[in-house]
Amino acid sequence: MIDKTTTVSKALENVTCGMSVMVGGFGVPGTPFLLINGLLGSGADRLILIKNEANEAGLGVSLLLEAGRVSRLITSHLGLNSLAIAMMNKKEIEVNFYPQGILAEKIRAGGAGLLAIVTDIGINTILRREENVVQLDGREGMIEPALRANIALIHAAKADRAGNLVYEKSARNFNPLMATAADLVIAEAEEIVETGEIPPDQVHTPGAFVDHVVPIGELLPEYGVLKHHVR
Amino acid sequence: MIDKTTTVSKALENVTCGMSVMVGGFGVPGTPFLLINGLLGSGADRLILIKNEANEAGLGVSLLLEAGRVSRLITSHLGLNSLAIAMMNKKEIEVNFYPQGILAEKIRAGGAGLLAIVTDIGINTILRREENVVQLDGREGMIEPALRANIALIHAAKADRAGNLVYEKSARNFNPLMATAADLVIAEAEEIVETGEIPPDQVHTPGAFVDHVVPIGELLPEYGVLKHHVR
Amino acid sequence: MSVNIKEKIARRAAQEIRPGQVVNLGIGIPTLIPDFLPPDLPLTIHSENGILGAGEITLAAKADRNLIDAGGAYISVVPGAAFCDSALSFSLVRGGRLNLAFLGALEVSEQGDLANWIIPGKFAPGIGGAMELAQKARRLIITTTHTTKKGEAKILKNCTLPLTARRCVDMIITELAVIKVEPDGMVLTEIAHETDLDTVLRLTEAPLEIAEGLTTF
Amino acid sequence: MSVNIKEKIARRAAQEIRPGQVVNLGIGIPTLIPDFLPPDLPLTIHSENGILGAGEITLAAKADRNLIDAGGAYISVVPGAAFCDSALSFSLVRGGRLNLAFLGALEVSEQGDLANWIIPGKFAPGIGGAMELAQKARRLIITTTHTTKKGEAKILKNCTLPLTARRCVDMIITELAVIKVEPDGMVLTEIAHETDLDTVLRLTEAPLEIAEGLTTF
Repeated sequence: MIDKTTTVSKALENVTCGMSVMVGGFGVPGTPFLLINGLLGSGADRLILIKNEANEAGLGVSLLLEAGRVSRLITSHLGLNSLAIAMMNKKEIEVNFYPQGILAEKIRAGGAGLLAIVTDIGINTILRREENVVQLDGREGMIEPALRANIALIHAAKADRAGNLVYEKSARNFNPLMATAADLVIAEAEEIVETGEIPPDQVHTPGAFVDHVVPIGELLPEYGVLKHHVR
Repeated sequence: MIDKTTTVSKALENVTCGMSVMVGGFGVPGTPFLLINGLLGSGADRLILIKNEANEAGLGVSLLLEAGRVSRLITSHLGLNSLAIAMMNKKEIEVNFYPQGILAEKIRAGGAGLLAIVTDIGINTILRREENVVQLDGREGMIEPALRANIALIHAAKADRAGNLVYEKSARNFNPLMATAADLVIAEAEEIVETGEIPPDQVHTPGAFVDHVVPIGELLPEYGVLKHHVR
Repeated sequence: MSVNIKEKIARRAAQEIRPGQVVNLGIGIPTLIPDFLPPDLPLTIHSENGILGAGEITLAAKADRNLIDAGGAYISVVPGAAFCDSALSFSLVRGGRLNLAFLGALEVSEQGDLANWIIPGKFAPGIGGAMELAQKARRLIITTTHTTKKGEAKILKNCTLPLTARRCVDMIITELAVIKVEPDGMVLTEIAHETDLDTVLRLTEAPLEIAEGLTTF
Repeated sequence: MSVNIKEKIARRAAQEIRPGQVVNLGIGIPTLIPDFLPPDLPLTIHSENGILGAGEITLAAKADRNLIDAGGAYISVVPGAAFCDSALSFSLVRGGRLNLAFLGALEVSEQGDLANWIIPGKFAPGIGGAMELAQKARRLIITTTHTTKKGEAKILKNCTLPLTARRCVDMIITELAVIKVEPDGMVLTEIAHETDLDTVLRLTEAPLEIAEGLTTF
């Protein structure tokens, strides 16, 4: 039987400086804190980081930013991380913003082996890039190139040893997209089950997309409810 | 509570001649035979039919072809329907072939509100269309416009009254894609459950994409195992 | 902004939701709208992070670490909810299945242009879902204070800030007025009973046609 | 084509599968490959209609009306299988996660061009998954009879039929020979013990370099 379970350090042993890294999650749900800690510990820098947002100061991928490991951030919104915005304004990191769903589509297109998508989102705004505009049936669209990365770090609620993944509630978000769009796909999972235990109709990401599965074990405090977000 | 369950005739009452119709299914699994029978009974003709294949002679969408209701067929492969091939060769229907995964992506792009995808599939073959070729980072790709339809006919194993759908095994195929890509989405379901009974993480197509749900009731013989495909 | 003002806007906004609609509630004032809906109104609340059927904001004791809305608040879901990935979540928006979205605004123009995502040099947190919601929701209602904190008009002849989307706004609901954006300009259809016509016109830069059946709210 | 010939090709093809690979078996000869694999070889069989972990072709009594492979045969799935939609199924192929695909051929050229989907005016059933499998599988092995039914060469200097994909073939396995397609041409690495070198060269139009360690199979 295929067994893709391994340790954080084994899974990350080929990470090097300058790599592009996709990280799942939208806020805390779906953010792979254990793998991010591992990436921090690897010492790799000049990373190109692709994530919906930059978590919050002191948490998750923000730790990579704060440690000076990220040269470029491809993202959608930094509204909850004033520290990341300050680093952007001081030009300590380069930030590329995309509309959230277009960022998702660019990543998905990378995973789907497409070269690009064509969208009209932002076409009448400062996002317009004349060199990317094409006419289709009398409508204007912009060519948005697909996005892939060297590595994807994924958080799953459950995994089997063959790498089949199941996500929970709003922790799904970018994870299944990124799990298709990197050369090396590493998933951490809260629960590891034997291969065959996940009903095949309920698999969110088939194991064929996943290279390594890292059991999380006991959850770190980062995975918990953020008290300051509770009413 | 939202209740989208209705009858075949109610669901299809606004179907008119000349409409474009997407039909789910890959072979028998996932083909909505009950809705196809309803469409046949509606008398609508000059239809533009979008389906992975044309089923087999005497079965499913082939009945629409045989009754002269289809003017154009957008598909991937007709290898199991010699009758459809004969109609194509006699120019009784116009057929547009796409690589199977590109057909899936065109439909998905339609559902995702994209204008097009850019792909290199078939770029060095007779599918190449010089006017669609673009250069991206030194690679050649072809712009393939998104595909939408007036109506999508979907087959699900299970639906709740709010229209959430679950597919079974290889009957999923094109159904979840088409369920996003038409102005009117009609799903037939083998089993109807109360809203709330399908775990939210196990929904394949959220009800927000679905307009009507038609209970199939007792399965027609068409849904069964095709004896001539059994070893 | 006082709680009263927010609640007045949210209460009026709630009346725009029709049974069975799929609705996105932006951050800020729109998150208060559910408090003013009839309890049995069937609707599906969409949250960009992959939720169809979002429910109420939960108390601390019930917060689920895996269940937040796009604004970061811990929420519940309603029976019949479905979770999906970020691609399908925005397919719903761009594909035309979102009946109604509520968003805040920095500026709205007479033609219905919206600016709400960037003040160059001052405020540039990113784009998030705003552009897609603004450009692709079948109906877009802006819920906002009528003026800036400094008392300057937000409803302008032309936007001065970079746009979120062009000609996207269908209606504006403020603490002072309800304004419809028609193809040939803005129509004032309701004014708050706490104010008067002169005040509304003075605090609105864009020209307003006054509806024949002008009412108060 | 006799059962013996098909089985000989499938038996040799089976040896090309490495443990843990994701493999697509085209229709025809490749569907026989599983019969010749070690029973405990870990691998994931992909079927284009949305299956990862396809198993054996089932007997009539066990046929499941909802479970066929891309060729229409009723099959089982293995433990750890996953179903997906047609978009994700081809994302796997085009995204580079398919390690190995086996396809049949009408013609293969010296450069590894493949023609297998159309004979203009005679045979045009459509494209199916062939173009994507041929163009994007990390490794493509052609399993075919060495010649046409009329005895004409299929392994040519240049294809005469419209291509499925250009420079896509890595290896050809026939009942007579195993041929590797290298950047600078074809190398004959194995010949069937039922034949001889002269016969293979006579039935192959493309020039063949003969490998130093030529073996039989």
